[in-house]
Amino acid sequence: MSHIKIELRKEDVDFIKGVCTSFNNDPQELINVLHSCQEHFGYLPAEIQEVVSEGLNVPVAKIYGVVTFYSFFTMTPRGLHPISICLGTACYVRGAEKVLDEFKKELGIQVGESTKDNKFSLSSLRCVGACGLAPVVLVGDKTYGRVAPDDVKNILREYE
Amino acid sequence: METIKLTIDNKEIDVPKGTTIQKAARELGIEIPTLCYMELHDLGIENKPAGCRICVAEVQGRRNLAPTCSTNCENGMVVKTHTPRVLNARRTVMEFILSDHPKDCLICPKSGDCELQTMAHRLGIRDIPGQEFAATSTYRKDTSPSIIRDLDKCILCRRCEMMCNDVQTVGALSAINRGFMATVAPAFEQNLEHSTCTYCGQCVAVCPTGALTEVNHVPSVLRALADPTKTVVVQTAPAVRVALGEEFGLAPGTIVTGKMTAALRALGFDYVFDTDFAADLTILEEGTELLDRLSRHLNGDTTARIPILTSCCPGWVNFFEKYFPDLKDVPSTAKSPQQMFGAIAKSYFAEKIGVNRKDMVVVSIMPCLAKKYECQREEFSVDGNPDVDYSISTRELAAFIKQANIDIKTLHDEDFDSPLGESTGASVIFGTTGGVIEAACRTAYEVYTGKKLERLDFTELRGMEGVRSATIDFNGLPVNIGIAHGLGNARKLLDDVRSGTSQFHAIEVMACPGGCIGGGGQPLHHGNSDVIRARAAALYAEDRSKPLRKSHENPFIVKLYEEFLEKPNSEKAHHLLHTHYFDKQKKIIIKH
Amino acid sequence: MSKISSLADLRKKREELQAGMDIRIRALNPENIVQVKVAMATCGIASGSKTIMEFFLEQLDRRNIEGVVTQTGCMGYCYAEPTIEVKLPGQDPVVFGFVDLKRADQIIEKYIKTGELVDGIIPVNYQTIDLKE
Amino acid sequence: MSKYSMHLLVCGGTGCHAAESDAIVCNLRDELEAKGLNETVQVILTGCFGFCEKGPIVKVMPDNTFYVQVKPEDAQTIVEEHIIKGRKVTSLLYRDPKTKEPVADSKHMGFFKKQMRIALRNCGFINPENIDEYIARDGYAALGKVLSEMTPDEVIKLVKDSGQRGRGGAGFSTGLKWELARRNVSDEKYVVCNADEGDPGAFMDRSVLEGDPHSILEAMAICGYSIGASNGLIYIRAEYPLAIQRLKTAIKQAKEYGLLGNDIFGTGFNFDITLKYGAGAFVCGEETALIHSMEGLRGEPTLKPPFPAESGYRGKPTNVNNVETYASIPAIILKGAAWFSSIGTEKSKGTKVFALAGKINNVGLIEVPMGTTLREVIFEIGGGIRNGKKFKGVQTGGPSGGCLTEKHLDTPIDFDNLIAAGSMMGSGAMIVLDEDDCMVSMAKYFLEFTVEESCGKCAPCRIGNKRLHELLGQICEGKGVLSDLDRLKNMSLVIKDTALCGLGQTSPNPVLSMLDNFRDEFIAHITHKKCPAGQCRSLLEYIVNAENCVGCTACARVCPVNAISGMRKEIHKIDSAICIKCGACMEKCKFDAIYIS
Repeated sequence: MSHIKIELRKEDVDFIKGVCTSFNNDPQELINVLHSCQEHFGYLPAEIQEVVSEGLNVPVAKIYGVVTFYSFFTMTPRGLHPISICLGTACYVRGAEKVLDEFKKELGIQVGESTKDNKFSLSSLRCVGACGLAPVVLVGDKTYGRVAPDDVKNILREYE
Repeated sequence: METIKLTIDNKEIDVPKGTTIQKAARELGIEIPTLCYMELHDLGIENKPAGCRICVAEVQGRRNLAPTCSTNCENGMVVKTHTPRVLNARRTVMEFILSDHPKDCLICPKSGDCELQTMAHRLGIRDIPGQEFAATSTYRKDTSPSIIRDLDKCILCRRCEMMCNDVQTVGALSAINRGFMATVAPAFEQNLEHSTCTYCGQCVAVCPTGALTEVNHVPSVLRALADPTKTVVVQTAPAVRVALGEEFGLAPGTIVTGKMTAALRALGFDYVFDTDFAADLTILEEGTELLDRLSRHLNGDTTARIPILTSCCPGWVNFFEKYFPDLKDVPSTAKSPQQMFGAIAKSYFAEKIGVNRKDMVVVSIMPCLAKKYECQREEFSVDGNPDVDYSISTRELAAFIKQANIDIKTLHDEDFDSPLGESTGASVIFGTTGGVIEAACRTAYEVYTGKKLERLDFTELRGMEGVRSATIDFNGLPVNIGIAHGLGNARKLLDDVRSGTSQFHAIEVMACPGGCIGGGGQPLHHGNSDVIRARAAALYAEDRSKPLRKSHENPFIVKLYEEFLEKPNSEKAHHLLHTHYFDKQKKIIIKH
Repeated sequence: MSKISSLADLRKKREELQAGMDIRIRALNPENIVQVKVAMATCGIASGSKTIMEFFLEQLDRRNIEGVVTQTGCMGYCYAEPTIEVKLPGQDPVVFGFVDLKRADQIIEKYIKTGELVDGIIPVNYQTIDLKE
Repeated sequence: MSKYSMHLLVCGGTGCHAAESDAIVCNLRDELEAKGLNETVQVILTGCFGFCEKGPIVKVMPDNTFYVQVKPEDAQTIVEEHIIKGRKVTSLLYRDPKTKEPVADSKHMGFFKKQMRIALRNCGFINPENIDEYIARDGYAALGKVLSEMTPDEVIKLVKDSGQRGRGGAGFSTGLKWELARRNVSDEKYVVCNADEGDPGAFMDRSVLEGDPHSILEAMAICGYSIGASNGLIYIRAEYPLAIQRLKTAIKQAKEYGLLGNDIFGTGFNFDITLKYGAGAFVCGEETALIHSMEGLRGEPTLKPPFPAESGYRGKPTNVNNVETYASIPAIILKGAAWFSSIGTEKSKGTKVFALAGKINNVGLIEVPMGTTLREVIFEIGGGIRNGKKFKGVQTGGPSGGCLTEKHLDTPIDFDNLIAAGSMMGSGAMIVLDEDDCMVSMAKYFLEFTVEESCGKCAPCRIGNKRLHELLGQICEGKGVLSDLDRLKNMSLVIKDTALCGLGQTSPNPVLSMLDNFRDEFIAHITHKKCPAGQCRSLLEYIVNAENCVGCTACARVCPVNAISGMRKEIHKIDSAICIKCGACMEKCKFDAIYIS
């Protein structure tokens, strides 16, 4: 990545600084701060990390180190309808991988990518704890249980 | 202190409580191999992530193998360091590490001085099973003005990260990613150039592999030497002469000034000069500035910023420009000796020998990697022609000498050329922590008091503690001196200056632990701080051996002022020998 | 919400609150307590079974008898409504017909408390009411 | 006396929640209101019943009727039939997988018969968002007892005597752990609840937090009193929004009652609890990594000692226990050490919660006394293998554990027996595998998980596991050689022996146990280039059934690599050397003429 220009709108800077203040600008609250920021912005681009760095007085390299460590944090915006396929063991043994393959095929994207129109993005996750419904697919906040590869087209159709 | 009794490889030993197995074994002459562990005892620096798992040993009653670098001895412990289980584990782990490491040792800059290579050899690895199917973690290469990062070669010992964060508090590097793709990088994997890196080079100094190396300027220097139209002038920093010998098998602290001079001449440099000359000049400029600011301050002039901070260390200058830009009027405006030398060489000396500055190439031999960046700073050039063209490190010089089939050990000592090769003992000790301020005191005392200084050795300013202070009696005027080496220590003093609580009149800062002798361009200490100590001792010995030990007594400096500069801090001196600083802190731009 | 400022406070509070959970707590081990099922189909309700059910709910509690009162569908004795089934721990269920408040009181006092049979018993001609649709 | 004569408990655990339990509650309430029964019948959204396989669940109290796979539109039937007419709705009753007969109530369900619920005592029984229901179930009585009647040392002794061992995986004595934290003198100490359940296929912690959050708060306060801490932290996965919300509610209610905060029960004891969020890193289940994560750092483990009991969160003595461990504490305090230690086996006391999943009929959450056999768990409680398939193995302990087989079915489950059998308790996930599961692929699946979740700090885990995964991949693709088996074993043993933390030290367990128990399957992949379970795609062979093939050429046209040859109206042939096993031909064929060998 080349040089990053840190350009943000004032209200965004104020928001991030406000989050930091609400956690007493305590560097140990970094992960909670990042959660709040991701919840608000949807992702954690470099600019946001720079402001957090200033707010908590933590080197931005360390923040980047934390962001890239935890799979929950993302630096790329997700699609309008983020699709997550549970690959926990229960879902795996009930064929989640085939469901994932079907989504990849239908959307023409890989895990971690978004469709060109940014409508869908695809990710895998480990166990949402709904093992009784395995295999489980989440689209946004909506949960689909006992999904078979054949259901994939219908699920996607709901969002057209 | 409580004593612990244990058995290692069937030998009994008593050690103080808190001793690690590795250290206890060393006492018994058992050297347990390790890759990630590193300790610079005298400097209080220790790196023990317990990540490489090479130093494992069997401890009776323990389920798994113990990493000896970070497992403390316990009473009655029975340790075995070379059972088949241990040896097999060590070899297998080493095979893992090597399976994710490039095999281009032939052209790796670290070849021959690489801890990983040495370890592979020591463990007798001849084959890496399954290599044909093994994926390797690869990253983008990054070349900055001083440092090259080739993280494919990173073994995640985390030494660089520890140096950059815990010791230097620069925070340019952090471990990033997770698992197989974990490595150490600046934020957003940007180039170092765009990070908060100060180019202090301490990451390079501790890197066990070729992941972090200096930018190699030897080929450029070679081209200049080969160009008959160029007059190539070389200057050598004081710390180089007490470390260069190590690259040729001499004991740390061996002084090789004369042999180095001979070698440089043999390499074809037209003039072999000494940065020490410029160090003496620095003392006059900086000392005068100190006295000026101090007396104005004492006379109640509130515009006179006190304390004055030394400015000869380029890593340190980068540090305050990036972290303390609000204090940029506090350091002395004097250029570093390297740049003073370049400025004088390409003006006074070029004139003297009748060479156009464009046809003169100034090369510096430095213990430092930040110097590479410093000489490329725009403000240190005239019409695009830099005052110092190339800066090469002690290590690069050694490699250059080896390339030229020169056996430094059999060379006869030679002297520097005149006039820019003459120096005093004061300039020699620039190379160690406390040296600059000691040299400054020798001159400032005599200038301020008008009296002859009886005791030249300010031992109270010497030592290896990270932050030191002393009060020097300037004939009734107590001058409070602060010294910090290592940027983390400097930060502490800077924080006090920023908050207005600093009691010091003058502060010396060196970016590298130990000062220039511990610089990022020096022969690698491989975690042995005795090396740094020996280099410091050698500098003080060289100082003592000099007939002249105060900068203002250097006759060629006196002559330089007479012929060219008039007097310290004159307008001309200001033009050539002083600089200004920039606010390089990252700023958040508000979008409208 | 008032604070609970001592262990005694908590105990008092628990006593108060437990009543609301009784139905569930007792259902944990139904075999150990008295189970009363009231037929509450149309015919039952028409003949006043609702009142009977409320009576049992209230009186078992008031008379400190651990029991559960549930409703069930038509038992098939429409001629004898309201009908109830009472199952004492470890015993087979007994069905009573024509239960009015007076008989209900007797059922509690005699059959439930002492096991003594009272009038109105209907011979059981079915196996279990549980699985009947 | 409550005016309600009937309670309808609706499961509000994540599994059922996802399947619209909210809508069911709404519809039930609307129905009741319409029928004028809202004064007599109360609808309560509870935590998980454990029977996730058939969720959403509605349980009718007091008769214990257990309705499964209830849809919101079933609300009307339930109210009209069961409540008004008193007739059970047979179509919604659970059916015994063997007899196919409907089961009248939960008391008669095999799933619940062998269970003994201590940690889960309130899950699926109380409304987790109502502190009063918890208090009614003796909630906070243990805390009250401890604060009013016991010294910290007495509490620790009681917990020690109970024999409870940590439920997070390693099985360290809870009482001893508390004692260590108590012994370290400090101005500040911390009680941490590890709720970073990351084990794929484990959801017991989530269920407890969702179903009975107050039990955790109470236990943490008890621990705080015992070790001398006044601050508690719950480190919880951000992926558990429902558990987070219920915990927040619970903390708020407990504070309002003064059961958290200052001067609890008027005894001068202060205790507060705050939430810290995980962010998706399995390794943070390791306590030192967890502490670093709570401190805003990368969740990398560090070497122990120092143990958190000496130097933990913010460098202070810290006690870390997992959710399930805490959940049993109030019951242990109230019922006594002897009661708890009378349950279980000699060295593993009490009960253990397991998450049953995989190829089993009754997926769900169960709690059984230690010492229950795998056979009881899988075939009685779990209802046996799905679709009448053959049992092959059960992976216990998640990616850190091993796979147990037929021969282990009668082993009583406890910490030590599982380890002796080459697996481990772990957090309690049990994934049941049947004849269709390829064990080489399973080992590869678990390693893939470890590779993704390795923090990367130590070389054996960072690189070694990657190599293991690659080698298993080679075998699955039919590129293995026999000597690979020795390499797998050596690498696995060295990784176990040298890795820094529990994640790395246990990551090769699936490989080792699969090698031990299913060596033949590895050899089949290597020597015969066959996957006995038919899972490994590269080893499949697509073959044309000459009897069915009519020579329509449809398959040849759809083949992306032109591996199918044959003239029109002639029998086609698939060249295995070219075939990429995409399956397109089989999908296309209308005559069932292509099969997989």
